[in-house]
Formats: sequence, structure tokens, C-alpha cells
Amino acid sequence: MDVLHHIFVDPFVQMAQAPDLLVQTLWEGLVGGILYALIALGFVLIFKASGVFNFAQGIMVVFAALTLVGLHEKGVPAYLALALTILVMFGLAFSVERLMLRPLVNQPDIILFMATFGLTYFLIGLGELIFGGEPKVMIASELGLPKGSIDLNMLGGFISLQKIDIAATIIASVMVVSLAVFFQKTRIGRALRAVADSHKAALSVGISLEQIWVIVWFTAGIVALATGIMWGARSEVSFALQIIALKALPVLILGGFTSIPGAIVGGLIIGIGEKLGEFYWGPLLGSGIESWLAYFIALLFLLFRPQGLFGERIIERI
Amino acid sequence: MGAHAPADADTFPKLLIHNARIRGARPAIRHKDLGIWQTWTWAQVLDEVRAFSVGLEELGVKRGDTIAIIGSNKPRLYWAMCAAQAIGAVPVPIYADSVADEMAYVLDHAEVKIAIAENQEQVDKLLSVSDKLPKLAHIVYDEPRGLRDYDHARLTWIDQVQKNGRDALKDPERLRRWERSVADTRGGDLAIILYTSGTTGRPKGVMLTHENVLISARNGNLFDQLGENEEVIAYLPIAWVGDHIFSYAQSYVAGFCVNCPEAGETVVEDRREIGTTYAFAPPRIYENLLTLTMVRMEDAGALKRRMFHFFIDFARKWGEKILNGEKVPLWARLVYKIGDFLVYAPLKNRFGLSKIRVGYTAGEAIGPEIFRFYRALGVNLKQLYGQTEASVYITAQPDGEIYADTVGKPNIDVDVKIDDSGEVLFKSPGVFQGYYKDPEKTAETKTPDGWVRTGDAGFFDPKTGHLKIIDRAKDVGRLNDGTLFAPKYIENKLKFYPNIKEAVAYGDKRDYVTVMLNIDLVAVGSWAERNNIIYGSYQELAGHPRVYEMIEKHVDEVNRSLVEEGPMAGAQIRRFLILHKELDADDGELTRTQKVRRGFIAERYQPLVTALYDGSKEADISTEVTFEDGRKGVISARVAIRDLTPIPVRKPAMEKAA
Amino acid sequence: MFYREAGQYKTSYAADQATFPILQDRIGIGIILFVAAVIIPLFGNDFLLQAVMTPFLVFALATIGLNLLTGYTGLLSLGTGAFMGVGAYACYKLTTIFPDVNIIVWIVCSGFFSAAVGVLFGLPSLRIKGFYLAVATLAAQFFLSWCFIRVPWLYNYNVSGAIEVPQRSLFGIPVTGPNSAPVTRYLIVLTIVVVMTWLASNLIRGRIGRMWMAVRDMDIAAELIGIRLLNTKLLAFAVSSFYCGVAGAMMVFLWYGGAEADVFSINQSFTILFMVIIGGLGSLVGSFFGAALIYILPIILRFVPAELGVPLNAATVEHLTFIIVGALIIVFLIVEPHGLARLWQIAKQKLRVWPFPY
Amino acid sequence: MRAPSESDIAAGEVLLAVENVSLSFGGVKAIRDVSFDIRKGEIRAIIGPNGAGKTSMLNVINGFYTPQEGRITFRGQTRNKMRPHDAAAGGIARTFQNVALFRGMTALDNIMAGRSLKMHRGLFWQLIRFGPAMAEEVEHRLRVEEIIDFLHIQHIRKVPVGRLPYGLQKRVELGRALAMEPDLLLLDEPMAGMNLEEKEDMSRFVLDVNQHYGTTIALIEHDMGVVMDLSDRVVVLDYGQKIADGTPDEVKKNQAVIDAYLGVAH
Repeated sequence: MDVLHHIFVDPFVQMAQAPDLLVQTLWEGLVGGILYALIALGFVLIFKASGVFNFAQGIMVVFAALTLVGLHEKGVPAYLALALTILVMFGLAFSVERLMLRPLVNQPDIILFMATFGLTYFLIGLGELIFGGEPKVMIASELGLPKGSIDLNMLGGFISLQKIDIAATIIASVMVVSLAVFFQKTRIGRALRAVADSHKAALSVGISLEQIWVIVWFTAGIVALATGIMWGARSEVSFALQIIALKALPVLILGGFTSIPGAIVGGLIIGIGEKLGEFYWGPLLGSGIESWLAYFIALLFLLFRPQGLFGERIIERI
Repeated sequence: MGAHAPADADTFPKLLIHNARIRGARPAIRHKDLGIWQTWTWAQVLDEVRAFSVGLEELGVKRGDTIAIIGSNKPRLYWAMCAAQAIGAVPVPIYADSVADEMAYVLDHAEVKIAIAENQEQVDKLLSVSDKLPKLAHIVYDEPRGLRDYDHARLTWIDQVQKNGRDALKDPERLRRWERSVADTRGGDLAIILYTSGTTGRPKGVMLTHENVLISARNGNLFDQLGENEEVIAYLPIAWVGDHIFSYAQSYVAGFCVNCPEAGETVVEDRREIGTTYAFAPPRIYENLLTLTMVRMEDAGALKRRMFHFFIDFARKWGEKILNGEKVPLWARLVYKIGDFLVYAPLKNRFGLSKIRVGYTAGEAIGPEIFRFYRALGVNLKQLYGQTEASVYITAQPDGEIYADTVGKPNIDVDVKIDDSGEVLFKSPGVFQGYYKDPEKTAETKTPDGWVRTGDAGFFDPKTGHLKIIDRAKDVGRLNDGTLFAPKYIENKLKFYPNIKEAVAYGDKRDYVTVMLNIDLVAVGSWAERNNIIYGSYQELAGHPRVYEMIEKHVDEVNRSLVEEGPMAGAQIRRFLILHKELDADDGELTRTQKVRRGFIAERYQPLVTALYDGSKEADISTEVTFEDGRKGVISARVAIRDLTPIPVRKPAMEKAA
Repeated sequence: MFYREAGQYKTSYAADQATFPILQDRIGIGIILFVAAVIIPLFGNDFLLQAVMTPFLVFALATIGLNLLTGYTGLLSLGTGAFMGVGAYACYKLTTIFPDVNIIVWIVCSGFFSAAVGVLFGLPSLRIKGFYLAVATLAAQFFLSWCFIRVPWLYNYNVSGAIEVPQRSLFGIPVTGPNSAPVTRYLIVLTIVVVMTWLASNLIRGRIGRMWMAVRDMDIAAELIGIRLLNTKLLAFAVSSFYCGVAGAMMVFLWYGGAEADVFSINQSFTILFMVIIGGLGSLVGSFFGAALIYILPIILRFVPAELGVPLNAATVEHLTFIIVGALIIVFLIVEPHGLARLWQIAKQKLRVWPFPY
Repeated sequence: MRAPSESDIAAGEVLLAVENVSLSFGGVKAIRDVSFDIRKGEIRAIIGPNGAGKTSMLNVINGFYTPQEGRITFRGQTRNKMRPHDAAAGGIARTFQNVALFRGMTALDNIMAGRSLKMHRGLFWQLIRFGPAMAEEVEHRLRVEEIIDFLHIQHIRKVPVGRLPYGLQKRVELGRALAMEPDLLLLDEPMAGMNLEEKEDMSRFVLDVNQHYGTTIALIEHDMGVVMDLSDRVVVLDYGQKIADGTPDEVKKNQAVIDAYLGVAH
């Protein structure tokens, strides 16, 4: 009885008693969720256009951030380093298309999936070899990102909002909107959407499949860079981030592999859910349930709605 | 050789009982069936044969009846022979690929009462001609597939026959009666009638007694020291005397195991699995194997190919000497050892000849290149000369006396002589009793004092004492200028090229020699692929100018070798053409043993023969062909004819004198 | 080249379906076993036994375990490390609670615990497959990793938070703990790996193996020939996890001599998965190749350049290993998706048909 | 030469009855209110233009799809929901329009897999593969070898099916279905994509299966010649509805059938 009480009653009592803490937790969850959503967005872009489940998206985030910081460390001015990093991400997209995707075209999805494992390891090794394995500090201020926090006095307590988090929220929103515009309004965007439906349709738009792949991987690289900057500014830049980046997977399961809104909503659900879980239920189990809660949420979800929130139902045919 | 049968076991069924007694647990016959080698020991074979035999009696078979056996090499068909012989009936094996009419002729001529057929295909053939065969009372079949709903009034499954036999044998008296009937068989009794397809005319039934076959088999075993440990694979037609001796008689006499392959397509694989120790094949088989080898090696990497050719060339130079036990320098032996590890032994392994002790080629002349190739690898390949009328053995090459161009010395107990016209005659324990119901032909072949005419022309090589066969006695002719013309001799020289599958030479009573050729689709096809020559059909490939060019070179080389051999120099090939279709036994162009029927072909391709001699550059021809499913059709083509520049005859004697 | 198959005919299905139907293969495996069981223990130094052979065999067993699931049944798992951990912790608890029972019994029995956990986390495979299932196994990985840290009972409340392997003896000879000889531990590992490899090879050639492969190659057709997908997949999870569990227990008890939760992290899962991919999906012999290549590569990177006069520091070796392994994965997936095992098979086939090219 | 005569079939016991079955995917009606029966020992053809719902019908019969309406009675037992593996256990086997073999396995293993249901030795015996497990393996191998012999595929026994030409793959797939020793064999376009000779072979095999093993066969086929030669009775579907049912001769003369085929380009 006691246990049930701890699970089903106590946490809610706490929430009601300290609404400021609840709002603070929700905010933290929201920001975490936005970052998950950004990584998931990169996945979705690539999955939609090329059917590749890009396991390396998380690593691309770290790799981009690491490149940026690493270049700056080597004496490159911040904005030039940013430009160079974008160039590097383009180079990466180009190489991936040339060296990995093109030779693997028409292979089963699972093979491509596993190839991205290889890409993950390759990028980890390369990044560490060039920039060293120790954690680094993001050059947030050099890039003009705000610092410090805003403390709001409300709900009978203080709610502390990091400025960088606010910036992240804004940048993420801008990015999602501009991607939406890009997909809806530009020729290339339309081609990308077409390729998601049928490869032939894309060809009829006059863009080759190879070009499309480079473009989506590059776009995903930009998204990764933005994510990396935000995330790096909140904590630090290291390959440990890779483990956290894996949380984009449960996000995708919730949101569906092909849906951009799904990725956003899924990211927020996971972000908020895991923060709430950790804060209110975590102490029951010993702390740190954050590390797996997201996966369990996704797993439960999978059992009841395998196609995700926004995914389409697949009818199996024989 | 204590294991050899005693003298009183003078018939097949007696030998079977003898084998079951002294080596009952040893394997007698294997059949790759349902994926594995099903094995029967001698004791089990006796049991099967006895049941079969009594079952046949139950069907009404009596002493002296003839029983046709139609099908491929299957244990139960071999058992059928012995089962019939045990009750004094005479088996008549028939070529499985005979068309219904050919079959009907033999069945009618042999007055067959019961036919044992392998499967539905053979049963269908028999049923289609059954109204012409009033004497055929019953058909027994081996494989029941597809036959379930046939009218079984005159049709029985072997299993049923054997079951009837086993039921009857429950009566001990019946068993004794069967044993008595076996004891009553005599060596001098008619054991089998083998119909020879012959190059001309109707098939003739060669009658052989138990003694004919068994003494020949025994002598053959002695000649090569074959014992009970041999493994042979039975894949040649059971109606052919060769198979009858090698896969049946010699096995019964020596007690060795016979292996029946799973299917036609798997013979090579099956041979490899078994690893035969004693093999027999017409030259064609060895030729195909070599062609396939060379074609495949063309696809190998450059390094491997060069290594292969280096060692093969090395083997050609030294291998035979090593095999013959001649003196060979140590370094050559060492290199040969390396070659053996890298090439020869693996190659023999692929051929399934790793364990071969004795291999024979016979039936036709083998290309010296092919012959030497196998010997160079260390395969003890030998030549043999034989006939159905002799229960195979006339001459064979003893170990250590192997020549590519001879057929060996007279076998044990065989006398051979050459008459004035050059025809080879022999006398042996294997001499047949006569042609069934054909005393006239018998008299033509057998002289009153017991010699048999072989119909082949030959001579004893003074240097080696071996017999050499030139050609069929009646085929050796002369050109108008009196030059000796031995068509087969020329044809064989041509056929020794892997690209040439068949050759038909003309020249008798003509001014010069011409040939019609068939290309080998495998060899030339692969050559064409390598040279980017596109073709849609055999006909297209055969008519391709570049193929003509290549073949012309071969023909030219043959001319050169003829020139070098002196007496045949005048019989150089002046013109040739490549036929638009493959010569086919179904069209009557080849015999069932795949020999060309020169006269028939000359008639069938009359316009081409005329064109060969009237100087035309090409000729039209249309021929009727029989497709595999029995349908008939006509194919027509325009065939090109090429001329060759004759090679001037040098005067070697003059040069030597000079 | 070495094959002489002429004369090797089979007269029974049992012979035809033997593990090594070809005589030359039987000779080859005999030589390998002789070298592994006699020559290496006699002449190998502690480094070879302790740091090369033992780990290689442990990884090989884990790779076989994952291969049974991923290579044979087509179910991708990213939780191998955790399943190995379950085996290790189970073994630790068992030998703590029942110290008198032979440790080798517990090493093998610990497999049952990981099998049970494997089945539990395999349950979602009824409804989900492919990437989705991979995510489900990630849940197992992170949850179990968390357990290994947060449940102190599992590591006997040691202050270090790690397993400390106690000394256990077999016939009076110490087999675990600091006093055990590397050669003893190597021989135990070898025995367990050889026996379990043999059992696995039996399994995959029989009914169950065929059912697994049927599910892998075409699950719909498999169901239509009467195969119950869930049971078959769960069995694959169970057997696979059993193998991983035993490998995990051996890793801690017979190799490391102690371990923290970190050993069984997601990175371990990836290492094993890479061994499977590079070795060859759906091949037992490939599991050995994959384990050898990925485990031995860093050793080579550490020693060969040093011998050549360009010593690499440990971090560089690790980074280079990541780069090379990552690149190898991609290269293999492009050039030979069936991994080293297929190359081996091709080489063997070439030797069998030698001198012919096919 | 066909085993049972027409009158036998007409009088034959009903093996499977399809009653008023309707099936739809989302809004698309694949099958509308179709009823027919399959009698023991007959060869029943299901024909119709492309998209007529033939394959869907087979999928309903072997439990892959569950119809929204209607009943299926197989061997006297009525059910409206059944998992495919239950159908397999109940004696229904099938082949697919696009060969659905286990590509990574040899022909032998594919057919052996067809016997999974008939083999019972559990994990322990499978692991040691000795004694009873080996005996069971051998027993079933023998049955499989008989099928291999029956289908004349001895020479490809140990070849991975992915490497086989299409015609042989179809044969192996038939072998796998036969290995289940089904009472009812569903063949989805067994001769699709074959040349004339392969078609003749396959027709022969279908007839032999029907005759030799006494298996009831329902087949979908496009080649009208084949259908007319092989089948005892024909049911014709068009746009998911049954438009004719009867002997090949009756169906051939049916106006609705002629219209359906003329209306659709073939």
C-alpha cells in the first residue's frame, strides 16, 4: 500500500504543493526536449529522403560542435570557424553520399542502418584523433550567445531560466519554421518531399538522387551543428554527448520516423516526461532513471502504436 | 587372388550365391538415391535377386524366355539380369534412349515376353508400340511415379514382383526349387543377348553364354589385377557390352562394388564422391573433360593460368616417363612433385580420378594429346580394343607398354590374326555363339574354323608388337589417283581439336579429300564470348566468318601433320565446310554410341557434298530434324565452303640423304 | 588445393549432415584444437594467454551469442553488453550465496539468468522489428546498466561499486581470483567456448536453426509454414542471451578478475555487434574471425608501430581503432556484407575447386 | 489420365467452404460477398483479371487476412479468425506469386524447414543433435529427399536458393509446401514468369501432386490453357466479386467471364 501511495499519490501532492518547482522542471524538460527534437529532426530529414536510419546523427552533433570549438582553439576566429565548420559538414555530407550511400544503394535498410554505426565509430575516432578526447567548452559568448539567467519570481518561488535555453528555444523554432518553408516553398524542398514518396518522382523534378542525398545530409549536418552549439553551451562538448544523443531514438519512435512535427512533439514529450519522472518518481528507485526512462516510454508506446504518433500505418502485403 | 570364384561357379546366379557366401557383408552395389549412397551387400543382393527371380516366375517366366531390360544404370535393373538368368531366362538389355520404333524392332525380334522398364517414360514407349508386340505379355517397372493410374492388368511394380516372390519363398520347397534351378544353369547356357546398334542396317542380337562373358571378365580381372576392393561407377548404357562386362560381369567375378549415379546430370559429381579405382569410358568422355578443363582455366586469373599451363606442359614432358617408371632426373621428379601438389592431384580430385588404378578408353581412337594429358597427370589410362562379339576383350595395353596410337596386345587366351585384306580376326573364349535368329550374318562374321571377322583394318606394329587399327575395313578407300584414303584417320585427327566436335571426311573414288565439320558449342562458345562475338544460335555461330578462320587454321595444321606422316600426304583436305546443325543420333546421323554414319550423312546432305566437289563457295541445304520432344521440323541454311592451299610434299628421304 | 574429396561418399544421412563432412576439414579442426589446447598452454607466455587468447575466446562466445540472434534470426540487438552483465552479476551473486558450489557450474548457470532477462526484453519483438527492435534493446541496455550501478545488492555493497572476484578452486587448483594461473583460466575458457560452439553448431543445423533462418529470411513465409514467430524469436533471445551471459561471467571471472558496471555499457554492445558484422552475419566461424580482428587490431596498433620505431600513445591507438573499425564496417557492408566468414568461404571454395576458378 | 472423374468431384466431400466473405482495406473493397467451396481431391482454379482479389482470397483462406464478414469452414470447422501458423498446422500450405523462399538457405534446408511443424525434439536434443534428435532429423530428411526426387531437383539440393534460376526456385517452393503434407495446397500463379517448357514441367508436377499425394489444390493462374487443362472446377472473380463458378467448359462459355476478360486489357 505504501508503495502504491508513493507512486500514485505523493508525486502529485508534491507538484501541487510546489508549483514553482513543477514549472521549473517542466521548463528544463522542455529545453531538453527541444534538443532531443533537434537531433530527431536530423534523423527525420535523412530518413524521409533516403530511407536511411542515420544512427550517426547524434555523433554528427558532437562532431560539428567539436570541429567548431577545435578550430577556434587552433586560433580561427569564431565566425570564420563557424563558416569552416559548415563547410566541413558539407564535405561530410558529400563524402557520405559518395563513399557510403552510393555503393550501398538498393541494399536492405538494415544494412544501411548498420553502416551508419560504422560511420558513428569513424567520426568518433576521427574527431578525437584530430581534436583530442577531453571535454571542451563551447565558444558560446564568442558566437554572441547570451549568458546568465533570468529569475522569475512567481508561484510562490523562483523560477530560473537560463538565457541560453531561451536562445535555444528560439533558434530551434526558427530552424523548424525555416525548414518547413524550405520544404513547402522551394523547388529543392519539393523535390525532397517527392523523393520521400517515390524516387522516380524526384527524378522528374530534375534533381538527381545523389544531389538530393548530399542536400539532406548537409541539411542534417547544419541542424546537427546548431544542436551542437546549443547543447555545448549548456554543458560541454564531449563524446559523452553521444549517449544522450541516442535518446533521439525513443523520440523518433514516439513521433514516427517520417514526421517533422512528430519529431518536435516526441522530443517535448520525452524531454518533459523524463524530467518529471526523474524529479518526482526517481527518488523512489534511486536516482538516475533518466538514463532509461525515455526508452521505456518509447517501448510502451511501441507496443500500442508501432507506427508512432504521426507515422502512417503499414499494411503488410504478400 | 584367393578370393576369386571357384571354377564350378560358372554362371552369374551361381557366382552371386558364391559371393553372398564368402563376402556377404561386403558392398556389392551402391546407388545414390535420396541424397545418399544406398548400399546393398552381396548377401542383400542375393536376397533381392532371389525374390525378384521367383517373382518373375510367378509372372509366368519360363526357362528360355527372353526378358527386355530398358533403362539407365539402376541396381534393380542389374538385379533383373541375374534374376532372369537364375531361372534360365535370357535378359535382353535395351538402350534407354531408343525411340519406340527401334525398341519395338528389338523386342519383336528377340520375342520378348516380359519387359522391365525403368520409369513412366519407358513404359509409355512400350505401351505406344504394344499392339505390334503380341508376345509381350507383361511390363514390370521400377519407378512408380506417374504410373499409379495406369491399367495394371499387364503392368506390375518391381516391389510387387519381389513381394510375390518373397511370399512364394515362404514355402521352403519353393526356395529349394529356386536353388535347384540355379544349380541347373550351365556355363554353356545362353546368358544374354546384346543388340548392337551397328553403323548400318538393323541391330543384330549377339548371343553370349555365361562362359563367354565370365571367362572374358575373369581374364580381364587377371590382366589388371582387379580385386574385390575396386570401385566402379556404372553410367554407360546397360545394353552396351562394355557396361555389361565392367559393371556386371567383372563385379560378379571379382566381387567389387558397382556404383549407380543419382541422375544423368550428377555423374561427374557422383564419380568424384565415390572416387572410382577402375574406370572405363569412350574417348568422348575424356575429351569433354579436357575441353571443359581448358575452357574453365581460361576464366582463371592470369597467374593461376600461367602456373597451370607451366605444370601441365611440364607434366606432358616428364609425367608419362615417371608413370612408366623410366629413368627421370631428380630435379624433374621434384618439380613434378610440386606440380602434383599444385595442379595434378587437385585436378584428378576434381575429375574424381584421385584413386584411379586403371582407366580404359575404347570404342574409338583417342586423340594422342588427350591420352597423353591424362597419363601425364599420373592417371593410368590405357587403350583397349574390343567388340560385343568378343565379350569385349580382344587386345589391351599391359601396364608399362602404353602408346597413344596402338590398342595393345592380345588379351589372355585371345588369338589375333590379320588376313590378306588387312582385316583383323580373333579367336577367344569370349567368342559369341551367333547372331540371334540370323545364321546368315553369323556365317559372314564367323569363319568355320572359329575365327571372327572384326570388320576393322589394322596391322601389328613391328616395333612394339601392338595392334594398330586404321579404320573400318570397308571404309578404307582410295582417291582417284590411287592415294590411300582412311576417312576415320583424318576425322580423328580433326576431332582432336577441342573446337571440333565431329568431322565427316569424303574422298573415296574422288579427286581429293573434303570434310564437313561440327564445332563444339562449349569450346567455341566460350571462345566467342572471350572475343566478343555475338551469336544467337548454334547455326549462327557455326556460320560466323571468324569461326571459319579459326577452324581453317586447325584444318591446315592437320594437313601439315598428314604431310609429315608420308603415306597419307596425298590425302590432304582441300575443302571444308561447317555444318549448320549438330549431328544427332535422333536424326540417325550418329549411331547410339555416337559414331558418325558417313553414308547416311552423305545422302542427307547431298547438296553439300556436291558443292564440296563442284567448286561452289556456298551451298543451300534444308534438313528435317527431330526435336527432343519428338516433334519434327525443317531447318534450312546457306553454308559457306572454304578452300585450303595444299601443303607441298617435302621429300624427307632426299633431305636425309643430303 | 588441399582438398581430396574423391572417395568421400556418404552412405547415411547422419554422415551427410555431420559437422565437418569433409575429411580435410576434420583434420584441420583437429590441428586447430591441438594447437589451442596443447601447444598454446605449453609454449604461450602469460601475455598471450591472459591478454590475447582468453579475451579473444570470451569475445568470440559473446559474438556467437549475438550472431545467433542477429545473424541467424535477423533480430538486431544493441543490448548485448547488458546481457553479458546480467551473466556476470548473476554469477557473482550465485557464488556469493553458494560459495561451495563449483564456480564453473555457476558460470554456466548464470547464462540462465541472462536468458530469462533476454526473453523479457525480447517480448516486444512480437510486434516490432528492425530499427524499432533495436531501440527496444537499447531500453534493456540502459535499464540494466542503471541497475548495475544503482542496485548495490548486485555488487555486494562493495564500496568500489565493482565486482571483486573471490578465489575459487577446482580440484584444489585456484581457477578464479588473483592467485589463479592464466593457463588454468585459459583452459577453462577454451573448454567452455569449444563445447558451446559445438552446441551452437548443432542447434543451427537442426530444426530450430532452420526456423530461425526462416524467420530471418522471410517472416511471413515462415509463419505460413507453421512457425510461431513469437516463440521462435523468444527462443532466439533466450539462447543468444544465454551465450552472452556465460561470456559476461567468463569475462569477469576468468579474464578481468573484477569489473565495474562500465564494462557492460552500450559500447560493449557495439563492440560485439561490430564483431558480428565484420566476422559475418550468420556464421559461427565468422564470429571467431570478427572477435579476433576487432580485439586484436588495437594490440597490433600498439605493438607493431612501436616495433617499427613510431610508438603510438594509448589514446591514439584507441582513436585509430575507432577509425579503422568504423571504416571496416562500412567497407565490409559495401564489399562483402557477409563479412570475413564469406571471404573464408570463398577461399575454401576456391581451394575445393582448385585449380579451376569455379 | 486424371485420377478422379468429373462425377467423383461433383459428389466429393467439401474440404473448404467460403461463405459470404468480404474483405476491405481501409475503404478499398478487395473481396465482396464471395462464396464457393473446394472439394476433397480436386484441382480448383481461381481466375480473374488483375486486381480481381484472387491473392487476397488465398490470404483469407490461410489466415493471413481476417475478413470483415463471412465464414470459412475447413474440414468441417468454421472459423472467422485464424493465425497463419494455425492454418499451417491445420493442413493448409501455399506458394507465393513472387517466390517467397528463405534465400539464405539451401534448397534442402528450405524444404526441411517445411517440416518444422512435424518435428518435435526440443532444445536439449537439438543442442546435442544425437540419438533421438538425429533419428528425427534423418527420418524427415528421408521424406524431404523423396520430395526432392519427386521434383527432380537432386542436382541443386545443396545450392543456396538465392542462386537458383527462377523456375527452379518455384519448384523448391512447391517442395517446401509439399513437405508440410498439406490437405489443401494453395498455389498463387505457380507458372508465372516461366517459359513453355518450365510451364509444362510445373503442370506435370501439379497433376502428379494431386494424383500421387491426393492433395487438394487451389490455384491462381493467368494462363488460360493451363487452367483449362489442369483444373476440375473454376471460380472466376472480377472486382472482388464472384462472376462464375463451374467446370472449365462451362466457365469458358459464360458471358460474364468473356466480358470481364474482354473489358480488361491482357
